Amino acid sequence: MWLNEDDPIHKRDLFFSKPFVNSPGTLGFAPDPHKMPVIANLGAFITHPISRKPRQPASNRACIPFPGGFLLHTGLPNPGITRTISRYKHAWAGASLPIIVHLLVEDPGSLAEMIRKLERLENVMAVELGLPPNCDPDALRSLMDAAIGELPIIPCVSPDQIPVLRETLLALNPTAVHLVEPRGVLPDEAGNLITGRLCGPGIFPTMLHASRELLDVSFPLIVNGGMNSKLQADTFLNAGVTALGLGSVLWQLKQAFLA
Amino acid sequence: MWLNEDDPIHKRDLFFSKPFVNSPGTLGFAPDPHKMPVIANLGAFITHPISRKPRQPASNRACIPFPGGFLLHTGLPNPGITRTISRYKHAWAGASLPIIVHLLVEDPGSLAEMIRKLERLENVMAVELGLPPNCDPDALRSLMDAAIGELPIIPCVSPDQIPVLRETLLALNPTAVHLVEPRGVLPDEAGNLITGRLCGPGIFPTMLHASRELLDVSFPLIVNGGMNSKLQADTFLNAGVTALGLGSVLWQLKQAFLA
Amino acid sequence: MLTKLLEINQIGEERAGVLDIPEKYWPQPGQYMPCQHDSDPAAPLVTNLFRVIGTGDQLYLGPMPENWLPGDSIHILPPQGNGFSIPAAARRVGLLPFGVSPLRLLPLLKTTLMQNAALVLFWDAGQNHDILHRLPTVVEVAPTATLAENLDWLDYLAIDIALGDLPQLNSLLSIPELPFDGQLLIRTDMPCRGIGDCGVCAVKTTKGWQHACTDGPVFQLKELHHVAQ
Amino acid sequence: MLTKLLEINQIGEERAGVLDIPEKYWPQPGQYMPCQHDSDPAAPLVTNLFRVIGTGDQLYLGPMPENWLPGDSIHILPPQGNGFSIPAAARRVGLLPFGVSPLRLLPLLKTTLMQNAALVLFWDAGQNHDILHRLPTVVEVAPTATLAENLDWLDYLAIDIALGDLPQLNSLLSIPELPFDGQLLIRTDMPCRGIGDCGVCAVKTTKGWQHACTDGPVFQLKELHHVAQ
Ligand SMILES: Cc1cc2nc3c(=O)[nH]c(=O)nc-3n(C[C@H](O)[C@H](O)[C@H](O)COP(=O)(O)OP(=O)(O)OC[C@H]3O[C@@H](n4cnc5c(N)ncnc54)[C@H](O)[C@@H]3O)c2cc1C
Ligand SMILES: Cc1cc2nc3c(=O)[nH]c(=O)nc-3n(C[C@H](O)[C@H](O)[C@H](O)COP(=O)(O)OP(=O)(O)OC[C@H]3O[C@@H](n4cnc5c(N)ncnc54)[C@H](O)[C@@H]3O)c2cc1C
Ligand SMILES: Cc1cc2nc3c(=O)[nH]c(=O)nc-3n(C[C@H](O)[C@H](O)[C@H](O)COP(=O)(O)O)c2cc1C
Ligand SMILES: Cc1cc2nc3c(=O)[nH]c(=O)nc-3n(C[C@H](O)[C@H](O)[C@H](O)COP(=O)(O)O)c2cc1C
Ligand code: FES
Ligand code: FES
Repeated sequence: MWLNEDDPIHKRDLFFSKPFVNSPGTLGFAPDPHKMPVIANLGAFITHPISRKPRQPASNRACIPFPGGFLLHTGLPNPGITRTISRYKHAWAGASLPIIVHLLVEDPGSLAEMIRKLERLENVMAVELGLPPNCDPDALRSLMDAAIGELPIIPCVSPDQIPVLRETLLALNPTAVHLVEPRGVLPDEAGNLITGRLCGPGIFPTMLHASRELLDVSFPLIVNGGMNSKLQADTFLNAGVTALGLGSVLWQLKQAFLA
Repeated sequence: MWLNEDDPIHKRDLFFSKPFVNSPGTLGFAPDPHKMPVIANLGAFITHPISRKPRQPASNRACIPFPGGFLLHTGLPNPGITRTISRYKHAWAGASLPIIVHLLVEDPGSLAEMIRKLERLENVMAVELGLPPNCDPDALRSLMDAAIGELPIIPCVSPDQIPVLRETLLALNPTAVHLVEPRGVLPDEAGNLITGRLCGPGIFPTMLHASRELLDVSFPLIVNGGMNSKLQADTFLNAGVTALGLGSVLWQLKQAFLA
Repeated sequence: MLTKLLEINQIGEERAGVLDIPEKYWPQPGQYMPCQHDSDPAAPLVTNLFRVIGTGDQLYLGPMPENWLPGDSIHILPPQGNGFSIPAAARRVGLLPFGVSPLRLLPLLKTTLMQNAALVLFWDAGQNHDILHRLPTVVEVAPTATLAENLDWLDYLAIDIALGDLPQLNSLLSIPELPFDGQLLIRTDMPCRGIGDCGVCAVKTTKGWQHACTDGPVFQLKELHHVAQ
Repeated sequence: MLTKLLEINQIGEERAGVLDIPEKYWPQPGQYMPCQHDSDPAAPLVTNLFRVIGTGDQLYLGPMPENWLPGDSIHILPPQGNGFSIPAAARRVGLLPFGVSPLRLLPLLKTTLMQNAALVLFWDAGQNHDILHRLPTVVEVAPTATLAENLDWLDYLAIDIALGDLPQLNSLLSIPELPFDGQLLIRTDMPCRGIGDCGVCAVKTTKGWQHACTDGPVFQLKELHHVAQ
């Protein structure tokens, strides 16, 4: 083993030329400068969540507004890792910014398999782990173990996962942690209850609160925050956050603060 | 011991003649039918949080709006348990609805002391425990032990406390659990970061999500939910919630759905 | 692009509005125009507006959100998606607004009448409905239930339907193979307009899953009949 | 009670509006009127409006939120809290809008002039400020810095100040005991209007902690001077 013991293989430094990224699922599988001029303002591009096997849209897919934001439930459809790589590896290699591949993680075995397929792809900077909603410390530990390889690993946690996973994250000391939107439940038009991510400016105080629970840690923090103004972005950056994940603002027609 | 072992003394049934309560801190220390006609629609009245010693207002007290709601940080000022009881015990005894006293809990010793002072007060139906933000399972267990007495005990938890305290609550099986608003952080006008409770219709999807994490339990659930419509109230009741805590709607001038 | 909302008209139950938009950016019937109010911070979603019938030579878009008022500033993008295209040979055209006002389908009137086609509007509105008074007399209005008897008569059918209502449409058009051409405008949330491949607008077709935002919102009826989910 | 917003006026930097309210419910200067827009689900807080100067015999309230427009429906409650009360014997009156427009203090003009008192407005606005043109010529306008020299001259001082600015006021009025009567309108959030004893509006006084919503928002200067937090 030619590595220093104090320098575990999954610990790499991430460098963002600009302190913004898109949150996973907001800009599709690969950057497209024509469709999304905003990528000129991003330090890295995060892909749509990708799973081992293809996933189809959820039958109860929906986008439900609430005061301050909207709930998004899609089932995270994607063509699966193999087809995604063959379709997008050239777009990733030729992109003007580094790519972070977001993996929808089910179990350690299939995760390791996915990671192996991503190693040595040009311009892939890191891999993000989209953890299952009820991921416990043991599961996180075995997933992080399975993910060890050539690429820096960024686990994604939502605010409700912090109390459970905080200590484990401190012990694992990953390259970075990405704090993503909380989940919520809303009735759809027919009254059926739909679970999904909450997006929009209304989640800002929740994300700012959650980020402060992790700021005393040693690893860099990427935070999605319902941001739609420079003031909000500066609040996070002044609090010590390394990069900001933009979500709903990327789908809006007014993106003044990014210009 | 004249009690059956299977029937621990802190386990009592709560009965609400109407499925609404006010959330703690929204209607002061005692019901006042002139100032708050809404109490005719409530099944019980929950007091402002009361501490062992008097508490003064926080120096950075604030009410900060955000899209979908507002953040409230007060420092939970109150005259302390002794003065509160002497000032309000007659109003409690003569009230048209039962009183639930909300205690701001610091440690088991002072909690036990507060509970003793409340026992045998007329028309006090139960005691609610406002837990410290970072309450862990051990702390919850010793607080619940200290609270055992003649009054039913209702611990309050916020959504971010559920993953940590769920198992302990299942084991303790309290009379009821009150799910209260999450905490958040926002900058005030001067840019200082303020921590406080998040209120308003924007928290509805978060509270509905959190309530579903506790619905498979055996104890009744009271939920604050940013509700401002009958549809939202029915969503919670249909999901199996026992009583609904009303918050920001009580301070509004339009309370149509309660009429 | 930032523009102004010039005028609001109540047509039946829906609100239609006139935006100040150069004619080259006017959406075709069935296409959508992403719009967003300039000053509503609590509404982070884009509103996709469709061309609807109005009066005179102006472009009317709908349905307008309740809180948008004349004089408001509105951000817009150029029209997106595939609109309706009536086959030039169609002589017997049907319009089927499925459980919805026919506002989005009626902009097809002009083309239909220009190619001298007969036109039936399959719609169950009351006889005195506001919209009926705006229709030329050559347009026949028939109850939706009569569609089943008219399947042989039609050359082309244009449908406006919510994604969730597709199973009901399958019952109405319950024959295995349709004897006419048709297109459907699928109404579904399209929050990302294709930028994010979010999949909220996914529609199952004979070609596999497609996205209403980029592959639709107007689809070929034959590609969805008995397939769509 | 539900009422209508009749008219909006821009006065200096602030928006003042006319609500359709019976005269018996008009707030006194310094009192507040809890108001809430009927159709803004994302704005759950009540807006507390104050009486401001306007024109003619109508009641003007301010500051009006940016998105409230003439014609909008507004819920209101009767005026609340303690307003200003100028001592009948006061002959030399000062008004001190502290870092804010004098709109909320100027409704005191009428009483002051009726009791033939001299009136100085301590205010640092530019000479051509909109509001200056609305003032009768008997009103003297002087820079805030001149207040310190005029403490002996005053019988009564009315102040409009944000809670957070009280330490600065203490520096301006840096003598231990004030030789005149005075009152302050404390501007602070009052989300519960006293219903909830929430304490957001708490003000420290010589009598202990008080609530601006019920004990104020106008307080006696002597009870806050060098005390307030
Ligand atoms: C075909 C299909 C149909 C479905 N139908 C339903 C249904 O009818 N009802 C229903 O309740 N659910 C259904 N699901 C399950 C549901 O899709 C999952 O809960 C899914 O993860 C929800 O996605 P979402 O859009 O709510 O986003 P979220 O779950 O909120 O995703 C947020 C983040 O969490 C991560 N994440 C979420 N779930 C997982 C996971 N399981 N493993 C790893 N990472 C995860 C993602 O990476 C993402 O970054 C279905 C799934 C599929 C594939
Ligand atoms: C005089 C004073 C000054 C203060 N100054 C500051 C300050 O400058 N900055 C600062 O950050 N904090 C300050 N605090 C501490 C802060 O007030 C506490 O965090 C307080 O609990 C916050 O109240 P809140 O309005 O944010 O409501 P929340 O904390 O959001 O209250 C929500 C619920 O949690 C319960 N709860 C909250 N905290 C506790 C607790 N400690 N123990 C038991 N139950 C609890 C309550 O019962 C309530 O039901 C001060 C406190 C006091 C008494
Ligand atoms: C409540 C529910 C939860 C589901 N959760 C998942 C899931 O977590 N992951 C997944 O890949 N599919 C999930 N599915 C989807 C099913 O596994 C299956 O793919 C789906 O029902 C569609 O299958 P079909 O079109 O072949 O009938 C879920 C489905 C339902 C109804
Ligand atoms: C950051 C911070 C946190 C505080 N937390 C609490 C608390 O949890 N409970 C409490 O009773 N007081 C709390 N206080 C208040 C202090 O204990 C003290 O009461 C406050 O600073 C006011 O005291 P003073 O007016 O005598 O200076 C806190 C104060 C600060 C600044
Ligand atoms: S709207 Fe997101 S893919 Fe169509
Ligand atoms: S506003 Fe709540 S006590 Fe004054």
